[in-house]
Amino acid sequence: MSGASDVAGQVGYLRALLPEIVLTVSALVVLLVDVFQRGEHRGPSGSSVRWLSVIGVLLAAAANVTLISLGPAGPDALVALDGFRVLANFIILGATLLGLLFAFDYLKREGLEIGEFYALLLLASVGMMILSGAQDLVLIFLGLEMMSISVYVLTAFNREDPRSAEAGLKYFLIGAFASAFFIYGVALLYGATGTTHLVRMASVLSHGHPGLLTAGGAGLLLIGFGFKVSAVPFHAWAPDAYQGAPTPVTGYMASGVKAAAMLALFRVLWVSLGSVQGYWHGTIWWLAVLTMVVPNLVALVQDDVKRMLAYSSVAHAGYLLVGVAAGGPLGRGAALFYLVVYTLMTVGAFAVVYVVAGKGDRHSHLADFRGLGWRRPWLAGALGIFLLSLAGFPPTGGFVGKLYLLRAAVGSHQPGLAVILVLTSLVAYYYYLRVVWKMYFEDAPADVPEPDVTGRAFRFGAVLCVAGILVAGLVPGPAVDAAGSAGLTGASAPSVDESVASTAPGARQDAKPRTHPRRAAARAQE
Amino acid sequence: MYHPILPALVLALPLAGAIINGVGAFLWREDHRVARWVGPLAVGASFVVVAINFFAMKASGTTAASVVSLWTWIAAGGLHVGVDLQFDRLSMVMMLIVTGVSTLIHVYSIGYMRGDPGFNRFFAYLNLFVFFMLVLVTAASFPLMFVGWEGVGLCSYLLIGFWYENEAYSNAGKKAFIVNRIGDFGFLVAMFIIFGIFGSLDFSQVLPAATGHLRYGDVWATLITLFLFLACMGKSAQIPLYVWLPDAMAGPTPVSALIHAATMVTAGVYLVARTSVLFALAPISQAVVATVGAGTALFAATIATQQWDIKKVLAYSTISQLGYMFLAVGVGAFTAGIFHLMTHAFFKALLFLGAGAVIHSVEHAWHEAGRHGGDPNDMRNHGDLRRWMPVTWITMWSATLAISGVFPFAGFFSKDEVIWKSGVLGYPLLWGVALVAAFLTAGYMARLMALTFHGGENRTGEEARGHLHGAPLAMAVPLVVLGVLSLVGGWIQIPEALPLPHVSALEGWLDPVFEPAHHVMAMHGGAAATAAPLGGGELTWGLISTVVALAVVVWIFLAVVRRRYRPAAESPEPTGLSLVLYRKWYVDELYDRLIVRPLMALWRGCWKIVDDGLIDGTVNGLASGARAVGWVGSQLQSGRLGAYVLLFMVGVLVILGTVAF
Amino acid sequence: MTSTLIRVALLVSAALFAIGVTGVLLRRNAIVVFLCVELMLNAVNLSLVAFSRLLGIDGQIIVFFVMAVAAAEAAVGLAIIIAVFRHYEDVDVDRFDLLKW
Amino acid sequence: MYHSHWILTLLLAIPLAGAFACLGVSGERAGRVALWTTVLEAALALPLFWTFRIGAGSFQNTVSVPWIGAWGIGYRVGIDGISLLMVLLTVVIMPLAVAGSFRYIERHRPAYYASMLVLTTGMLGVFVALDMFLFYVFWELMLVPMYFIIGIWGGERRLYSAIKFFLYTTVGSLLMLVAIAGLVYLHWRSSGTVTFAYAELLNTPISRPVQFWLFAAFALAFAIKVPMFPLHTWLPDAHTEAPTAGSVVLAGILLKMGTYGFLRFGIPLFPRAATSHAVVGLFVTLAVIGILYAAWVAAVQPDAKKLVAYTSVAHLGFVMLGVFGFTAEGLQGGILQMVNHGISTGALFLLIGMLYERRHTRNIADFGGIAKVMPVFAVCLVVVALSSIGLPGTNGFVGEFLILVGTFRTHPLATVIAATGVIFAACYMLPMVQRVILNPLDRQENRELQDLGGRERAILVPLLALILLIGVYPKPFLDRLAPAVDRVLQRVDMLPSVPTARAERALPPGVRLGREAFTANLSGVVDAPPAPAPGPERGS
Repeated sequence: MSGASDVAGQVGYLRALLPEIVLTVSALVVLLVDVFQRGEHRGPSGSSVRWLSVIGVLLAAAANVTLISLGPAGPDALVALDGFRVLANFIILGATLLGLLFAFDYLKREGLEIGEFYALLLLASVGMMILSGAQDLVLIFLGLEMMSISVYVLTAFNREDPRSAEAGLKYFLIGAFASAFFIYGVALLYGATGTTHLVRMASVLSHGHPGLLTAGGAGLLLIGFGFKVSAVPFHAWAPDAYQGAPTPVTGYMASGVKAAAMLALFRVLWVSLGSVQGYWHGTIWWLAVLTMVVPNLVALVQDDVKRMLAYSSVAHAGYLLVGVAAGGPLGRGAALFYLVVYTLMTVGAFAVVYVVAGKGDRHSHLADFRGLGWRRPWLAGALGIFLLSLAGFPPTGGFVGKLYLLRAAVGSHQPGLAVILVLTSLVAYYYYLRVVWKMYFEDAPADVPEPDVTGRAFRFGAVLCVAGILVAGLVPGPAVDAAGSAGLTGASAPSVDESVASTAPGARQDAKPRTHPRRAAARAQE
Repeated sequence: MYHPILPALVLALPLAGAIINGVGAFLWREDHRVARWVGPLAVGASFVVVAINFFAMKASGTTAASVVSLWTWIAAGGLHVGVDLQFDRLSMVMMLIVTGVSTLIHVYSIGYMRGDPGFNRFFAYLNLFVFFMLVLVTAASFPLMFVGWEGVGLCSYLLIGFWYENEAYSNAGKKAFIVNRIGDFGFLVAMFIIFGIFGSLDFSQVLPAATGHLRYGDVWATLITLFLFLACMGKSAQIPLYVWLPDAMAGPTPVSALIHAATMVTAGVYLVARTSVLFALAPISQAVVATVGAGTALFAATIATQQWDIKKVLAYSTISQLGYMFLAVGVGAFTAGIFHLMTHAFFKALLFLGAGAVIHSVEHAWHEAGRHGGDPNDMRNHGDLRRWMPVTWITMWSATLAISGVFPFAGFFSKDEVIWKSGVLGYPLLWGVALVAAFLTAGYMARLMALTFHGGENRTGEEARGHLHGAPLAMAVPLVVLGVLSLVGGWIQIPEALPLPHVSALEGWLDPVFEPAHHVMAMHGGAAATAAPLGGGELTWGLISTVVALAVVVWIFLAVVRRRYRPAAESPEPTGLSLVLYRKWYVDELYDRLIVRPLMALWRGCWKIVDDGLIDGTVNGLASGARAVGWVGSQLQSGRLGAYVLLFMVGVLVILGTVAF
Repeated sequence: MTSTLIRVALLVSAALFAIGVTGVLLRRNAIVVFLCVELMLNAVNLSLVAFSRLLGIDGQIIVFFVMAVAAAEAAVGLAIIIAVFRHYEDVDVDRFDLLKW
Repeated sequence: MYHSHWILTLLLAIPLAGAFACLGVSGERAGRVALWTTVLEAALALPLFWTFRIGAGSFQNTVSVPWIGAWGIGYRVGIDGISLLMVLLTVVIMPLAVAGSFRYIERHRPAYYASMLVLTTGMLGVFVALDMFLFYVFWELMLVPMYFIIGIWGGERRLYSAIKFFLYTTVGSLLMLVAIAGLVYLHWRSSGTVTFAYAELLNTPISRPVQFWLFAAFALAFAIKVPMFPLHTWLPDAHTEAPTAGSVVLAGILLKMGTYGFLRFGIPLFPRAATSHAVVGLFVTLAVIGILYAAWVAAVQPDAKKLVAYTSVAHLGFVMLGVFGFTAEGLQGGILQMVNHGISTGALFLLIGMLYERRHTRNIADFGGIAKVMPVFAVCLVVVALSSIGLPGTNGFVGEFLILVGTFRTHPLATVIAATGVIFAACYMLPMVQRVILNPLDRQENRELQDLGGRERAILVPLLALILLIGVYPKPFLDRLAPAVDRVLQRVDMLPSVPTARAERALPPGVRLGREAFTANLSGVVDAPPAPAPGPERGS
């Protein structure tokens, strides 16, 4: 654990961590302001905390922008400074912003307007950013826990609702259980290599003879991450937690938590364990397959839209795992790009669900969506686009994302994964379309409750999601370029040899880009 | 040098008539004046143009075909088919027959269809038919001929079901079309093979090249001609595809006369004649054609002897006569076939028109008398009609004697020629069959005449009898013209053997057309015999047949006239062989049991079992299977933490297990 | 000598971890389950300390992090258990199945 | 303007704009907006028929603009003869379909017409796209409005049919997406550039086994769309439940995307797989089975619409036979038959829809004798039915004949069996016609039926005119197809760079005439290099 020595001074270190710091500070400010504002009375928090948290997120995003121009941190840095992290931060901050926007109306409706909510949300985001950006297993563990503990609380946040408490408990108990596996894995890897730093671990592993400790450590890490990304068979908590949690939290959890964990998994596997793929690649492959197959099938029989979406987001973890299994620039880009789109559509979809479900989240049954398309065309239209994107239909971002994943799978010589991906997508069409058909093909009987009216924040958030999805579907160029060229410090041994960057400008940060003869020729052509 | 004069006009006139009348069927539905003039005039004018062309061609003495290209029809890949009309000696004969007989029948129809609400529509169809028939006979290529081929079939369909509100009539039309389609399938396949071998479908490319591409007895020649003959079986109602023609009598009688006797049904004969060189190269096919022809001639004749419906008798008679024509072209006597085609057009059209006059009269009488029900076609409801319908009576006798082959009527010359040729060209058995059929023909025709016009007792009914009337002028004129033609029509071709001036106008005219075929046959088949199979020359057998025919006519006539018949409603069902023949050898029933019903069952099975059961079952089964698996999966998600931890641990053990080992 | 000790420590740690896992699997009381998780964390701590005998101080520092995290978890966890108890008046984990299928 | 490149883009954009306009107006006005949009579209597109340069081998009116640079994806569109006819078919059918909806559609009109217009863009896009990505986007894009059209405005079992339609068609297209990704990867591996451009992907060297896999994926997608037996069962359901215009578009245009896909992508991209014995044998067999089987099943359908739906399967079977016969005649006939089928089946659906609007039943047994009260309708039905069964003089014959006469040279037995389809065609169509318009007019409800009105006649007239025009003078259409078909044949024959300017089109590639060549063909050699063409038997 010797990290700071190679950073050019404390100021530089602070600059490199600016987004996290900004966000932490805003969380604390929110907490303080809330305390002072509310004083003794136990009423709802004022609106200032909302806007403070939004501003905090925006400031963090601005800080994140400054990271782009910073050069790469040294290989020993605890927190990486690479395109991967920057993009991950954007995804997380985006999820946070959307989570906040969608939470406003919800919290007011449910009487949960308490400042801690915002603070917890922001702190969870800090945890996520650390998780996805850290280059040291211990720091990753800390980020993981910071995120998790905050989210446990958020899950159980609705004290009036037993479902919320139950979800919190299940999530917490299994989460803690999984954390133990994770840290055990860290311990074993530490024992095997003598370091917890990813890059150094990689170099140790590539020179030494990895043994049982490494293998066990890798396996345990996979289990820990498997829980966080809700990979089958470690997913069982997810549908329950997603369903029980307050709906905006569900969206936030399904996107932010998954994004951070998935990206951290990617970094750990391909940076530190890249040279020992034999220990984990088969496992990841199977995890991906199971995670695509099982939740999609189970979602077929769900009649509750929220729970159906919960299963759907578990299934999306499977799609993302395809990107992880593919690895390389293509897999990395695919995972990043898909996460961007996935965040937009999942958060958006859950948000629409809570509007339809009404107070107490009571009416999220499929039947409650009957005729929504004609009663609330905008709301239904938005949900329709989210669903189409989740299904992976052009011209939405979901389609481009799926194509990206397919290319990654094919490019890494895993056509089987690609085929399973599309076949499970086909299964998914059925349940997504079922919602669409309820919304448009059936008429609402008189006793279907009217959905809530929506506030400005919600509408803004929804427009943001829809616009984002369509932009990602119609002009995905910039996003594809960014994702495709996002470097990953210390990534080596790309299993993918198709380069997307042949036409994309920007630095390649791959430590050892394998030079393919044809690729060299292609570069020469340009 | 001969150039076709206004060739397109020959076709355009009937087409224009069809269009005008077709428009009239909508715009001036109640007003029949336009159709009355336009319909016959369009065809008549066409006849005039044809006649002018005929004389021009005759004057020029040319033996070659003149091809008029109108426009390119289908051009793709190596296939090039133009809308090309071919004017040669054969098509000229056919055009003359078609336009000539058509004109007469159009005139007749003015009278027959008077007052029918579908008058305009009728003439539209009829004109359209003439147009397609002319396309058929003038086409310079197989595909264009096929246009006419199917076009006349369409018109036949429309006209059979002309009174479409009668379900039986509609059914008859449908049956005709579908059975004809079986034949058309043969035509198509023949074209495929021809194109495959010759790379072209133009007569001018295929027929002259035939001997170059195909050897004598070549399997491809056999296949081509057999498939072509399949087409002929359909269109010309030969065994086994003849079944539609009797039903086709549902159409108005002029239709039966024009389409189902004089012109369309002879298209098959024309086709064989047109492709004579191909048939000449395929002796097996020739034998098949001749055998089927002779068989049909006999088979249909037996049925005709026991029918009560006057039109059915004529229908089977037509089938039988068509059999003769195929016998002729089958044995290689192409000219004889065309000759019989021509004379048959005269006398059979006349017979139908006469029958139509009878039906028309009886129907009107019943209508006037307020009688409904009863079949005006049934000869048991006629009797002694000569008293009311002398013109019809006399002209029909002319036709009867012609078809029976009594000297000097037209049929004697043509039929005798056919029978003689089949005897001397090496088909002794068929010769015998043809002779027997000829006597049967004389028999059933005599029966028809006796039942309808004679017997001294009229069975139309007391009240109706007073309303019976002779054919009106429009109907009478064609009858007379055809009656004359039935007499003299055969004189253009008088065999040398007879002690008469030798005339071979038709043979001389057509010989150049059939020259290649004759050449092939002469090279491979050897010379024709000079005596009939049982010995005796042409003169002997001509005498024998005309005497026997006459004897049969007289015998049957007297036998029938002496018997007393009751009106149809009061008559007993026939029994024994009579019943079998009356029921047409039960062929329709047989087809129904053996083909129609099994096919329908198969089709239902395809729908219910394969489509709904097998395929949809699989698809829906997959869907339900997926849902079932999903349900099982959802049951694992029991909500209990213990179960979740257990699942978790299973994953842990599997992963650690695989990692460790 | 050292390596033997370490091996023993690692085995003990693994055994403790397994006991914790078994406890989570078998026990139904939410608090006991949570305690078992704590046991697992401590088992890991033992491993870390053992490794640090071999590899230097880093392992022991990690232990402090783990302990801190465990404490935080405990705080949050107990709060959640209390929240659940207020609804169900029970802490038997198998009784909470509002959310299922 | 028509030699300008942007005409196609304009054609793609106008319906989209119209769709938004439809959503902006209310009720019946949406219908008028849609009608004018499609009419404008047709007016803009039709001149393409004349400005199209006949005989030019390459794509015309092409546009290529980078879109997703990193992936080599571009907005690439262009037309050749095949696309041209498909585009024209689309723009001709759409106004009729829209006008045919005015009475049928009573609920949610703006959404309906917007769907129709989006559908238009999607279909046109499929036919003009020259970029795999773009193609796939349009390919999937048009599914969504169709799903809505069936699901919202359909009949009783619309939910089942809509979802069946959707899932059936996507199962193939998703695998095709994988194959596209694979193709792009292979192209990158051999050339070093990532591109989705059709023209460049054509040059991808692919090993034979891989060709089979990729072709299988493409073929599945297209075969479902065609649809080929036994993947056809979505079609009768979709047709039966869809509103009239939905059926018209589905049969008239959507199905063509399957055969078009084979011609444009499946076969040229993977020529060795496509012309292998096994594949050709399979497709020819399935096509023949489809022709017969569908005709049989059609013959026993009580529902007129379902009957026509099955006839589509049979007709498209003919098209597939022509395509996989790999002869110039067969291919040109096949493509022409696609157009023909669009016209005649579209017209049939329109006619049945007109009946349905009057009687609210499609059960054949509920009619009878209505020629008496609806003579104009009767004439139209007869003409269209005759076109459908391929009567010479109508368009249907030209297509069928070319297909059969061409394919006979490579697959004689299959062709002969397929040709029996002309018999069965009569067996399903004529009884239907008879039971609807002929027979006694014995039902009171039918006695009061109104004959076709002005709007309905205006819808049918163009179709009837086309039926006769193509039947009598198909040359202009065939001329435009010839170079495109030649190119396809060149691909499958692997001719080493045949001179593009064939001085004399006396003998297209692959045409072998004469007895020896013909009988040699009977041994069924399909993917052997063609024998050097013997001297022309006939002049051009």
